[in-house]
Amino acid sequence: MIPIDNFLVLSAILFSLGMYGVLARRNAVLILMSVELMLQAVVINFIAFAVYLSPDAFTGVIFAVFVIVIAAAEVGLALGIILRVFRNRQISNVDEADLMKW
Amino acid sequence: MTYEEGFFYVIAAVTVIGALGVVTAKNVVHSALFLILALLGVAAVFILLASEFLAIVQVLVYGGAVTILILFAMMLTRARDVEGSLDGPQRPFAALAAITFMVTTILAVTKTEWRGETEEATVVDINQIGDALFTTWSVPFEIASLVLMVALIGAIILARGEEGE
Amino acid sequence: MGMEQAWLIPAIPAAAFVFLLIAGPYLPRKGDWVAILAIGASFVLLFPVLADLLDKSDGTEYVAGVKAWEWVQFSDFKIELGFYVDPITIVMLAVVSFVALLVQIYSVSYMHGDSRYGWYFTVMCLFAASMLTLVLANNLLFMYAAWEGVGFCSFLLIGFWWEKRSAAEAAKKAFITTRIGDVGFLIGIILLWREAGTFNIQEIIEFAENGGYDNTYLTAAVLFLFMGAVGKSGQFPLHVWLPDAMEGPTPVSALIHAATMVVAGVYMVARMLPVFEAADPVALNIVAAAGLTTVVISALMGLAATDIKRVIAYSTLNSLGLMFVALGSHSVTAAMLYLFVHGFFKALLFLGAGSVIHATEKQEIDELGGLAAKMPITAATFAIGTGAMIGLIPLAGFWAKDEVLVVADHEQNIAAYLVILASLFITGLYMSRLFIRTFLFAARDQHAFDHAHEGGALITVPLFILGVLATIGGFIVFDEVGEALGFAGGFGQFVFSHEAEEYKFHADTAAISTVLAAGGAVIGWFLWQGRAEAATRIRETFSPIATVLENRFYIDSIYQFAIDRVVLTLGAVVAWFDRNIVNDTAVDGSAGLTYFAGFEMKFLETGRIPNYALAISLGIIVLSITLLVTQI
Amino acid sequence: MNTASLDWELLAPEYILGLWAAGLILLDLFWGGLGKERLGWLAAAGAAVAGAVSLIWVDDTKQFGTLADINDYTTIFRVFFCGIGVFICLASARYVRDRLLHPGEYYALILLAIIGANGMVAAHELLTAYISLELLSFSLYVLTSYAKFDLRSNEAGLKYMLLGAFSSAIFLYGISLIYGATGTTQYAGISEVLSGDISDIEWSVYLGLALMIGGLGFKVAAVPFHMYTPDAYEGAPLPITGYISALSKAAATAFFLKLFAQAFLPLIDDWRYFIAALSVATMALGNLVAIQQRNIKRLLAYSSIGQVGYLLVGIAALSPDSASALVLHMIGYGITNLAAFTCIILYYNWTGKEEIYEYKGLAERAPYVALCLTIALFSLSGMPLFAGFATKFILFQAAAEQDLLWLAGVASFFSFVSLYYYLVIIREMYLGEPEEKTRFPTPWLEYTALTVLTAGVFLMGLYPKPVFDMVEDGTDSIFIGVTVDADDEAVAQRQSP
Amino acid sequence: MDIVLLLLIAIPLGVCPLFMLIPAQYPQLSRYLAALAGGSLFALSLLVFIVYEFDGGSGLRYTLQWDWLENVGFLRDNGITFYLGVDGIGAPLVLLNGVVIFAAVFVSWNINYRTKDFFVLLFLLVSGVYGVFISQDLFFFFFWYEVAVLPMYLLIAVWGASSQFGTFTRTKEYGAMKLTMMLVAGSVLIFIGIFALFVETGAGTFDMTVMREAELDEDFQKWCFPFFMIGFGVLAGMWPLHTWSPDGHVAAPTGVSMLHAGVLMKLGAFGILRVGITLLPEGAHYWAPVLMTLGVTGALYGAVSALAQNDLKYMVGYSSVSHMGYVLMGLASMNQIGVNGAVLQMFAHGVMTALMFTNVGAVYDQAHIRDMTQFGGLAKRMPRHSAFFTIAGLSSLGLPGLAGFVAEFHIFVGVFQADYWWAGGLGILAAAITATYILRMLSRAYFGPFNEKWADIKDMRLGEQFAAALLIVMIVVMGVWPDPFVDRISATVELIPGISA
Repeated sequence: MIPIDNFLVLSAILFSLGMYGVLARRNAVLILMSVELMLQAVVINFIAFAVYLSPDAFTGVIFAVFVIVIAAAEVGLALGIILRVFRNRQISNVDEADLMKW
Repeated sequence: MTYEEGFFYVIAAVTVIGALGVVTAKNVVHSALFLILALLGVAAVFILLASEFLAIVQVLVYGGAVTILILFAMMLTRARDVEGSLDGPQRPFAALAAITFMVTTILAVTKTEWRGETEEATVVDINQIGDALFTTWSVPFEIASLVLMVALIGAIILARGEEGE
Repeated sequence: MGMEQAWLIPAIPAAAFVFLLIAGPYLPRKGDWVAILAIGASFVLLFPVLADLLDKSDGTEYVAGVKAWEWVQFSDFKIELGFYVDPITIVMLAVVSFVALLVQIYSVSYMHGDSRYGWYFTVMCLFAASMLTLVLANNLLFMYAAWEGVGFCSFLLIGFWWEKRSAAEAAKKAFITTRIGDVGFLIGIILLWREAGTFNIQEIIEFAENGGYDNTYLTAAVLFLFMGAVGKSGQFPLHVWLPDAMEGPTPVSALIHAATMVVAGVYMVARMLPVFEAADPVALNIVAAAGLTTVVISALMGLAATDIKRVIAYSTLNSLGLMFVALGSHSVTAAMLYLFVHGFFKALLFLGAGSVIHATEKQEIDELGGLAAKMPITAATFAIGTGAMIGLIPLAGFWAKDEVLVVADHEQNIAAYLVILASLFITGLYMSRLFIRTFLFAARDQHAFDHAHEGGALITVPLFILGVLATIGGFIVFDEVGEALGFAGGFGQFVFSHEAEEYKFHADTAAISTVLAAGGAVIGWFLWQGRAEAATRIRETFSPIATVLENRFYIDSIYQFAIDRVVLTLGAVVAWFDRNIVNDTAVDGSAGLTYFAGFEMKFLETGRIPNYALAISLGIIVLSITLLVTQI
Repeated sequence: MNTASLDWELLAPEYILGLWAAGLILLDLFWGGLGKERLGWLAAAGAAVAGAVSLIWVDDTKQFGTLADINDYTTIFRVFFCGIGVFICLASARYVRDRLLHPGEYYALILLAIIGANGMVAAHELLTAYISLELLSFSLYVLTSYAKFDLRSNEAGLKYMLLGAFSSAIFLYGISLIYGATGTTQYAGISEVLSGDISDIEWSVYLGLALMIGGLGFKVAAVPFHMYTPDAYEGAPLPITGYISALSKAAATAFFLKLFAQAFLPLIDDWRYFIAALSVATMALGNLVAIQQRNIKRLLAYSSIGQVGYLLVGIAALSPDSASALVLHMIGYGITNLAAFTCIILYYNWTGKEEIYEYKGLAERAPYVALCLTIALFSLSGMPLFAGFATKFILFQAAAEQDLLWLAGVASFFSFVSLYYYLVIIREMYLGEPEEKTRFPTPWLEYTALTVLTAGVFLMGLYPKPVFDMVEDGTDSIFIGVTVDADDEAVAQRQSP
Repeated sequence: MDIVLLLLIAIPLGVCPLFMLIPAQYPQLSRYLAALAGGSLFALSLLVFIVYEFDGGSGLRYTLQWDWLENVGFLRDNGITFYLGVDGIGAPLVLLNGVVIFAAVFVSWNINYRTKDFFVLLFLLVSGVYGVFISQDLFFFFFWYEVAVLPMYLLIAVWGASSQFGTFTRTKEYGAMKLTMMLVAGSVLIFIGIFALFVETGAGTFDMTVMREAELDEDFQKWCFPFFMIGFGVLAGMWPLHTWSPDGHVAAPTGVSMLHAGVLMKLGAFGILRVGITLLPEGAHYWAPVLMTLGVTGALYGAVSALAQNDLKYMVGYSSVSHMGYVLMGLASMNQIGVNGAVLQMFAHGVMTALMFTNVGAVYDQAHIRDMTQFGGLAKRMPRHSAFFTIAGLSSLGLPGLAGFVAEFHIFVGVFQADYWWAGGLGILAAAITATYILRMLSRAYFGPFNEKWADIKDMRLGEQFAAALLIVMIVVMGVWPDPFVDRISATVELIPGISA
């Protein structure tokens, strides 16, 4: 009943918002959260395609599962690194982490 | 507008508001709370897509583990205490880039005539998914487990304090 | 032994050169005897060759002897090492080998004790070889090679005492000046080759006479050839090197810068005269004009020169000018006759001057005087030489000059004739001055005078021989003399360009020239007798003119200026341009630009994650939009 | 389908690597007396064993389920990646002993990264490829920030990680669009769809393609997706810098190549010039900015960006000929790069210095290392006798064959520019006055490894025929059945194993 | 005899590892080994030159062809072969290389700093040069071409010397870097040319003997030829891309300058001939006037620049630019005589410029300056040195009987034959200017009163004298008896398409 386009547009909006977040935010954790939003958009896409277009193969759903897994792992690892940086330098704003440049 | 459609718009609106909140809130904790909202919204979208299983996974993994992890991290990095704006100086460019990208993408997905589009979301049998994960997709599954292991090792090694620290 | 073997004549000194170069320092007397023997052998070999030539000829037409080896050959391009003998060659060979022999003998005494005694004879051998090759060469390229060879020897010998700055500079000047003429010579050779497809002189002459060349083309080509002659024979405007060349040892001046090398230009034009004639008449007019100009300016400059050798050098220029006038008047005979006798009396003058220098170690005539008392033989022979140069009858010079005057009268307009006559007078003037100031009246430098003495036999005997030849050499113009010597007739029947010439005595011409020349000498006597008060007064009266003359018409100065200010400045400008524009601006500049681009670009890398992410986003946005726009 | 029908033994090398990694962690945990160095050698042995086992499938063509091929292409890269692992482990041994904590995990991660790299190359399906790519990336994120107390290492890890996540989201979005448009994640299936009329789905296809190029561009470090590279290289522990530049780059390029050769070849006329443009930008920026660098790791980072530009030339000119040339160049580049990094690691182990001016007088103090580094740098700049010349020549010629002469020209030009900054290093080594004259001690194991690598550089430069023949077998196998006129039978055959 | 060409490459490459095995504390051993290797190279080169005989066909002798890569990638049968062979043009140049390396070894006898490393690089350079002269495969031609450039940077930067010229300084690093970068920049163009050429011939092989059979489109030839002309032109010192040459020579140690000006610059001209003109004859015809103009400009410009130099090496460096200008003129004449002359000039300039650098090195080693105005009358204390220098100078200014004349003469004749009147005239004028700067130098530094400042200067070392004598023998032999050279060269030149008789 709901056309697939609705989901895809929602996903596009989510993805773009995530992208905005990554570009605009300067706190590392917030950037990570924005990336999560982008991944959510990807998952929506995959599921929508799977259930609307090729339900017999459902590769999309499998993909979605894996994306969620990877996303979770990503958060874990990223937070580890963020924490490390914070412990070493007491910063959590990424634009202060510019020891290396040029 | 059908009933379902109306329902979708509501959920979509909630999700988008959540997402907007994540990227615009002036307070990190608010951001995190908005994230929960957005994630729940997405979970609801999954239900609309007839994937209840994934919705549950979503709620458990994200709504539970990930957000709590994030909140912990915020606490540990004392993110709230950081002075100044949460947004960097390139926000206008970011907005411009995001809007351009959004327009492009929306245009692209709506212009596309999807092949074999069904009227309605088809329910994918959860047993099939389970089967497939352990047969056809067993190798990715194993690799995913390795990815998790790597993340685990990495997080532990990096985050844990060493002697003398 | 015959004309076929004429190649031996230069080959022997060449072999001697190589031998001396390697073994010279280890030989007794540094090997001077090797050099003398070699050139002596060349001289002796001349006779069988001459005999062969006369044998094979009928007295009106001379058969040429040819011998050639291939040097370079591919496709239809051929360069030969070829030898060619004809009467002109023989005359030239005789002068060269004979004067060279005498000069070598003279040098044994003159150069005695010099630190580079052996080297002197080594180079003299090389010179003899090159000069004889030049004479015998059957093709222009081979001639050019020898031409450069003698130029190089001249360079070495002018700069023989290179520790003297002036000698080193003079050597450089001589080489470079003649080299400028050689540029034209080489261009001329190539131009002639380009149409004829050969370097062989006889073939080129034939080709030219058959009208193979375009007239303008040929004129240009021969004028380029003539440039070579101008440089080598010191014609205006490339005459400047010859007076300076007197920095070399005097025997060298006698041999190279009087008797042989400097007349190579005359010889070359004489050989090529048919080609010149085939070209537009303007070509030979230019030859004559160059000769005339040289005659005039050299005579005037000779008036002002005070160095004994330089005065003689100017007289050489004068003589060379006359030879070119003769050639410009289509007369090989006159030119070659003058060349022949000039070789003797000019060598005599130089060797005499050498004797004076050897005895007094002075060269400035103002510091000499009265030497006749101390050096009678030198004085006597020098007087003969002077007379021959002035053209007093019956000395050798007279007959030759007479010939030139006749042909000039015949071929050139009256102005040219008058100019030559005027030059005779001036020659009489300055040559008598030379003799008077050197040998007569009171010595001006008593110390030098006291030490002066006649040289040994090695010096006086060559003087004596040359003196005799300078006296009687001119008589070969007479048929009787020629027949007596075994020739078909007089000089004119042996050496000629178109048809044999019978000598005719032109009484009017002879009278005018004799009067003028003798008049010059007599006036000279009055001017420079005693303490030369008359001359000094004249000098003061016409001091601006004298200054001009003493400065050699400022030609050298102008050249010097051109070299210092124009050529070297051009060099400096080009070098500056190369360093600052081509290198520092263009090459380093483009390198710098690249470097700068990198410098600017590196600031893209800000070190901040949001910037990096923005770059990625922009990347995909641009990529997506262009891909979509261009492909859909 | 059930698991028994899968040929698990085809994945033996990966299992060996995985188990070996686990073993290393346990060994480190329970037998601390083993010594950090020996652990490195053990890890190297593990990689070597895995590489050796891979050789079983030489000249074989097998399918692993619907996910991966085990064919010559895979084998070549398995061996190559394992080889990289061997040399990095050997080169790491002293470095890890002196400067890092937790060696067991370090080496385990190195081995796990190889699994990821293998997976990327072997997969003929996007999901597997993606997961493998994440495995590789995650391992490298951790390894990059492994020097816990080194601020630059942390920062590098942070940048690498966040941007990596961002780019993988973009990549995934691209995959999802392609998946939506074609209905499959199999390369062959995508290719089949794309060879037909795609006017209905072209919007999504092109957008998806652009996003995938962006994502892959990040992994290979193509401009403008390269920004993290210099920082990650500079910050990472030295052996890991070498590892990233060799392994990650090679794996991503091989994946790029296989994906575009098998899935997107039908659209080659559409994307060729975009890749070419990326290539030009990459070469230009990498080489020009490298001139400005003062830190040798950062310089090599930019130089590796420049090198990516050359690799992209091969992809822009995609054809069986240029694919083999590309792989040949990649292998030559990898070996050369390893040699260079081994030298730099050796010097760092001795002195702890990594600024270029600090290399002064190396030729006095360690002539052999200076020589090898010189050879490696000359090879990188494309000088003959060494790998760089022959492989670059063949690669660029292959591009010219595909009507990309201008691109080959641009590439040649920038490879000329690159010579400058390599010469600057060489100048320091040979012209600088050393601070002290003493010779450094000779670590034989590292010297042996260096010798082997240098010999490899010469071999690739002087007689690349054996390698080239093998590489061509490999690249031929990725082109089977996937041409612009897709051979339906072959595609069908591949889809139903 | 079949392996003689292989040996020419194998010996210099083979001694490199041998040098490395010699412990650094025995530099004398390195020198002996270098002398041995140089001597055997000289002997082999002489052998190749002497026994070479044009025997019809392509004139290639002692060929050796090994497959290197074939039927792989874009390559077909005989795709890239290790194809050696010497023809009439290659033979004299092989000899040239043999002579110059042999001489250079002796001149480099007094290198004390890292002796063995020096010889390793020197022989690497030599192997590259040999490779270019005898490779018949375009890939390997270029391969060796780059090998020859490869060691230059270190040779100059490590063993060279920086100079201060009052108003400006030229460091050895600068000279070395500029030289290397400019030469490699030229290679970029050659690279592109080769890519295009290979694609256009479509034969799937780099074998030049096959490639020259291909009938190439005229438009293609027209746009492709400049890549080779300029690319190789850089190494040939073509104006205005010559500036690496004087600065490079000033910075380089003597032995390297010798090889560099003596043989390396010839590679450029050889490349234009072997690749550009042979494979793209119509293109060459089209561009010949441009090449001629650049050649003449270089000849005059180099000569005039040399006139203003006080530094001996700069003077010799600019004279090289000038003389290489003649070579380009000869090539641009596109007729047999001119091209013959160009090859002869390559040989002649090679030996005489090597001789000049030997001499400059001999005086610089003792005086540590090269400013000719600071000397004076050196001939007094260094008679042999002065004689050698004079001979080199005379050959340079084209004195008959020495090598330079034979070559220049052919070139001028060829140029006139090709109707470039102005070029021929200006070229001959440049020869006169050459005389001017050579004599200026001799007169300033060697003649005139002796400058007592150099009272304890000595004549050349014995090794240098030997080297100089060797080179002079070559100069004189070619000057007096050019037939063996002309024979070999002309037969091959005749076969080059586009060269008129």
